[in-house]
Amino acid sequence: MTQMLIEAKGLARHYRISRHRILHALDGVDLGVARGATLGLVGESGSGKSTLGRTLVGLQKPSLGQVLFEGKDTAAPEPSFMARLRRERQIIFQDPSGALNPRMTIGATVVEHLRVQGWSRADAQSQAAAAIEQAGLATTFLSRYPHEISGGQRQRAVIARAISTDPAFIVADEPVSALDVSIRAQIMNLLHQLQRERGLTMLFISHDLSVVAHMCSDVAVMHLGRIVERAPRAALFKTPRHPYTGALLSAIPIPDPARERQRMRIILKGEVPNPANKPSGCSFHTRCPRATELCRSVDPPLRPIGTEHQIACHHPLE
Amino acid sequence: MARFLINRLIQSTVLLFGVSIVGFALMHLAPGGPLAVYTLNPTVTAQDIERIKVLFGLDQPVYVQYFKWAGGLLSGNWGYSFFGGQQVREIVLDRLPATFLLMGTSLALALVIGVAIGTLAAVKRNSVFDYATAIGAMIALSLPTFWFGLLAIFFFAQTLGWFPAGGMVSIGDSSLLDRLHHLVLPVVVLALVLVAQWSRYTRSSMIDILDQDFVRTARAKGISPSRVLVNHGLRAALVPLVALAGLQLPLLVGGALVTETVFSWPGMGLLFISVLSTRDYPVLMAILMVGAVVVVLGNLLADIVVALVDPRVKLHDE
Amino acid sequence: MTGEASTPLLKVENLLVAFGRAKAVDGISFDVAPGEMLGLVGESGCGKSTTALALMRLIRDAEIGGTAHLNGVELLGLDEAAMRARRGADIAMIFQDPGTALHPMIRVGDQIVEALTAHLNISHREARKRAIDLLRKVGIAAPEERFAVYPHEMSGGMCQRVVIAMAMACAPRLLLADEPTTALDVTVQAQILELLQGLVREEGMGVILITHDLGVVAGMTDRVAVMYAGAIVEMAATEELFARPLHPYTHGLLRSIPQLDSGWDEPVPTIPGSVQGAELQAGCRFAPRCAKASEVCRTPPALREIGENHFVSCWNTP
Amino acid sequence: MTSEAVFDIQAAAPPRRVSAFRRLLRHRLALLALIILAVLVIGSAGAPWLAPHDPEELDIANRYAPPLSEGHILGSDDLGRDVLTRLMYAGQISLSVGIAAMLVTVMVGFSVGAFAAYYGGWIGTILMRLTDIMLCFPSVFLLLFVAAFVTPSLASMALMIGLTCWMEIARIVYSQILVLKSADFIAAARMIGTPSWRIILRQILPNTLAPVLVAATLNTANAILLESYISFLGYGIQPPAASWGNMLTNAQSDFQVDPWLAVFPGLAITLAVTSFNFLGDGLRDALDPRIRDK
Repeated sequence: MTQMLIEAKGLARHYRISRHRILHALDGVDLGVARGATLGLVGESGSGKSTLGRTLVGLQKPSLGQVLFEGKDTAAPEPSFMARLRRERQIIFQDPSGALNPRMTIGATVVEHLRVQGWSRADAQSQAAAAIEQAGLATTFLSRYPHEISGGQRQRAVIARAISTDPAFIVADEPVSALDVSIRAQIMNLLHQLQRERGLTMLFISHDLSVVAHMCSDVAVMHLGRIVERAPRAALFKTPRHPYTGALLSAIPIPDPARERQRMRIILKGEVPNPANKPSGCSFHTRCPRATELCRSVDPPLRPIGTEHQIACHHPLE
Repeated sequence: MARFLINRLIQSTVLLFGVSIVGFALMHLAPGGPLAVYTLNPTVTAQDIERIKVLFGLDQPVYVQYFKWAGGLLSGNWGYSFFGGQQVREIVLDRLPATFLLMGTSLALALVIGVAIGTLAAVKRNSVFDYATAIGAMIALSLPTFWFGLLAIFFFAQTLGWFPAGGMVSIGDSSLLDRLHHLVLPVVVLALVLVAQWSRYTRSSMIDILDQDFVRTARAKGISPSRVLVNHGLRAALVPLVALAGLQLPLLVGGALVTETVFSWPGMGLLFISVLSTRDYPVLMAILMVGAVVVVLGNLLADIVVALVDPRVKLHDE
Repeated sequence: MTGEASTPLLKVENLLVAFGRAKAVDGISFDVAPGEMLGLVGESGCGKSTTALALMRLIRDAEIGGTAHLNGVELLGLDEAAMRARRGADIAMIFQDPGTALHPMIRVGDQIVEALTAHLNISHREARKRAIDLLRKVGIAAPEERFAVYPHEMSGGMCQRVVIAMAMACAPRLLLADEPTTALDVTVQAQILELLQGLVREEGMGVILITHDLGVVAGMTDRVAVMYAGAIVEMAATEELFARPLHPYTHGLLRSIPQLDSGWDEPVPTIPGSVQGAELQAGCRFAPRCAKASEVCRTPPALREIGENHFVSCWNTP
Repeated sequence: MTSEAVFDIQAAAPPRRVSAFRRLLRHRLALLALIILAVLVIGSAGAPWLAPHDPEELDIANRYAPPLSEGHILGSDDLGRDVLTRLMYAGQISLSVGIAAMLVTVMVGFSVGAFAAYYGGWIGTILMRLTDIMLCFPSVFLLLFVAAFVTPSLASMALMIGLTCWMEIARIVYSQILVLKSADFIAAARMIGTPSWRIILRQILPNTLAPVLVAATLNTANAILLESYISFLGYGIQPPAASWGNMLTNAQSDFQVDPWLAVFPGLAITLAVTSFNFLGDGLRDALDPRIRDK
């Protein structure tokens, strides 16, 4: 097993929303990302993918379990390890307008990001200019305010801030969902190029499987706070073994009329279950066409069924 | 629903408890303490002050005094006026109806006119009517109520003689007509400020509501504009408006006090002023507490009305 | 099902919508045959939603030009009362965000009854019965109970079904669907699209489906019109457009969509620049981003028919 | 000839950045308000040089002179003192009490709101509950209650008014900071270990100044009204010092003889308060980032 850059061990996160109702945002997640790899994380709203991303990068504390960075627990790091963690782990948010201080210019935002982590003023300014250019923005943008530039340009500024400290691990939390199709492609290419050039380890979170397919060599599917399937891209898209992954793939409309029209569709019945009252046993059984009594009572653990292919299902697809 | 009510009642009692503590602290913090009027009066000797202290139980530890005072407040024994020794409860409570009559009529009048103006201004946004009412409301808000009252008396009462210059009844004539005749000027003066506030509140919340998606959906259904405005617009605007009514109560009570002094309207406000110069503590404190209780009950009522009108509020019930 | 009926259900000619100097919709023309679903596709800000709102005459303070004949009746010329009689009866609309499209304080059933009684003079009891049938028709289980439920007690998918039921209440001839599934999870989107397709076929309605998702267009529509900065740049039968995109923008748009199962790890072809400031641009608005731009593009290109029923507005097409 | 060269329109053009101040001036009513306030401030601050007469100069011979009479543009009062001069000197007091009270409300309100919102926990709840309690007391009652026991002076008036009107700003600051705290850019700053003081100073403060500034302006208007009322009742500024409020007190008794004496002080108060209110509205639009560069 190659050395994992970042690992989640039995990670859980609960919120008490009323006297006897607890929301299980994360419900026991085991996940590792090897150095230099990109892992896609897909799932519908309420699956906990954002919570997992924010916990891995240290933005949120888990209720249970550990986050390991280079094998070391990040819960109570001593100062030098803490400083490295802050520099090495960065995040790109979904909504670019909420991720930038409206009263600071783009340049000031990146310089502030560096100054706080010990860069001198001069180094910070040159590093900021370099990062902005790396993100595909002209240096004239350093003096612009967020409301003066487009959504795509704002997202580039957020990326510039994230890569300015030359991090090893980046969580991209739905980085392109708020953008239009033509701009989305530009940002995806930028992230892809940065990932390859700098050997970044990246967790790419999205509800759009085709975007994830393009960016990530490895993909994990989440449902109600749990990872239900994980596999290399080719295996997951060609031969999905978990019924939920199968349903997700068949639900995505393909921009090709001929193929789209005669596809055999799996249309799930019922609504996306509410994470506040999780169904018993396998959380997908309420909508799963293959659900049996076993599924309703026993919660299937995540187990390997092939070299790098894991699923959590009693009756996997053939 | 019951749980919501109990919950809200507990909150109100805690609030009242807090109000009584602040009130009690105020009484004792005021320079010279509660016996200021005696200590400042040269003819009163030191022993007399000691005797009065014991008489009023001021020598006991603070918390004992507080509980005695608060207990008295609840049980109706509000102590005796320093001047004339009359039961404070009688003095204050027999002035209450006059204040409520003034406040009630002004509020009712202002609600109807203010909401109508505000709704019209929102519907006819940026029209001449909208600008005129906005500027008019702003000026009305800025008018010192007592000055406006003075001018009203001078103009309508003394010069034109249409209305009595003050008081609630003419001697020997207890007919309703006479009572109304006295009510006109004070209500107009107090209501002017309230109409201004209500038209501004209604306009801004109506503008927010009319831009909402569900109003557009209603119009897309082909419903008549008046039905859209009333059944959809006003109904949704009710919630913020009722909440604002609760917040506006302290201003209403304050405004009534000012109007009463100008029109010598025999309500709590006039009593407060006439007693203020003599520093008659028990009466002053009683009026302050009654004023605060009216506000707390007003807010409670507002919350209950909101809970009745807005189905989403009952959500916290389970 | 692309019945090339002689008289089109809807005929739009030179529709113009201008907010001051900026022309959100700059003179577009298209037809919709009875029972046909026309896709209106484009990125945000291209004017596709504005077009629908203009046809429903739901846009305030904007200058509207051109004509729109629905079954021979010119919608844009009707006075407000006559238009209101048609809104919901002949032409209906469903919106993007189900969470805000329904009135939060009115039961869902009553909101459907309102759509019925607005046009049909039937008794309340009869309207209530029809509303329950409509709820059943849009796939809501136990419609009698769900009739009395409030929108916040329903999931996004269920709310959208209610919005669809409301729009179908008076069996309109033309349905405008503005991004009906954009706000929904992909599995719920599949359910709603399947429902829409069934209803449209059953009722034989004409539909304008507005979306930015080319996969949805490929799966649902008979014909597609691609919009850019307020103008239709290309219009053709769906298979024809996806097979032989002629306009550089359509071509670029189709190529810049990440494929689910191909083109992994390769950079996604992009369209350089952004749409900002395009509507103030003389001549062809796509010119600043177009690789084939030349001097001739300074004069605005007209929509010309090249090939059977395939329209393009570009000077440099083959 | 690549397309960029022929039609390059966006990247190069620097944005047309309209400063908040110039946007404020475009708000006609706010402009009018600024002019009126300038006149009032110059009139009262510059009273020693600009005033036609000495404020204490008696002219018993032609007292109760009507406005526009010779020597007394706005007339003279019961002791023959020039009304315009007294108005200018009174302006010094009324305006300074108003502004000083506003400063007190901003300081107290801001610290309560900011501390409660940023540090939260039980301290935060207590502070906000205290705010709710204080809001229950009608501020006029409370103010009068305190004023009756304090020897009135400029400073004590400003302090009293300030200490009974800070709650509104506390609530505005509290809700604004709560919203900011959940914003992603604050999370990003916290994640890289930015110390709290730096987050407050560089990230939170700049984003709360606008709503506070608007509330402060509206608060000044309210403070002037309160001062004039307290002085009118005799618990505020004591004669011989003059404030617009206590000028009305004597004017009330001389109503029959010379009603004009009551008109001008009230008009001055209304002008000042309306101007501050219009200025507050103008500032709200000018500082609102959503409609910045229209």
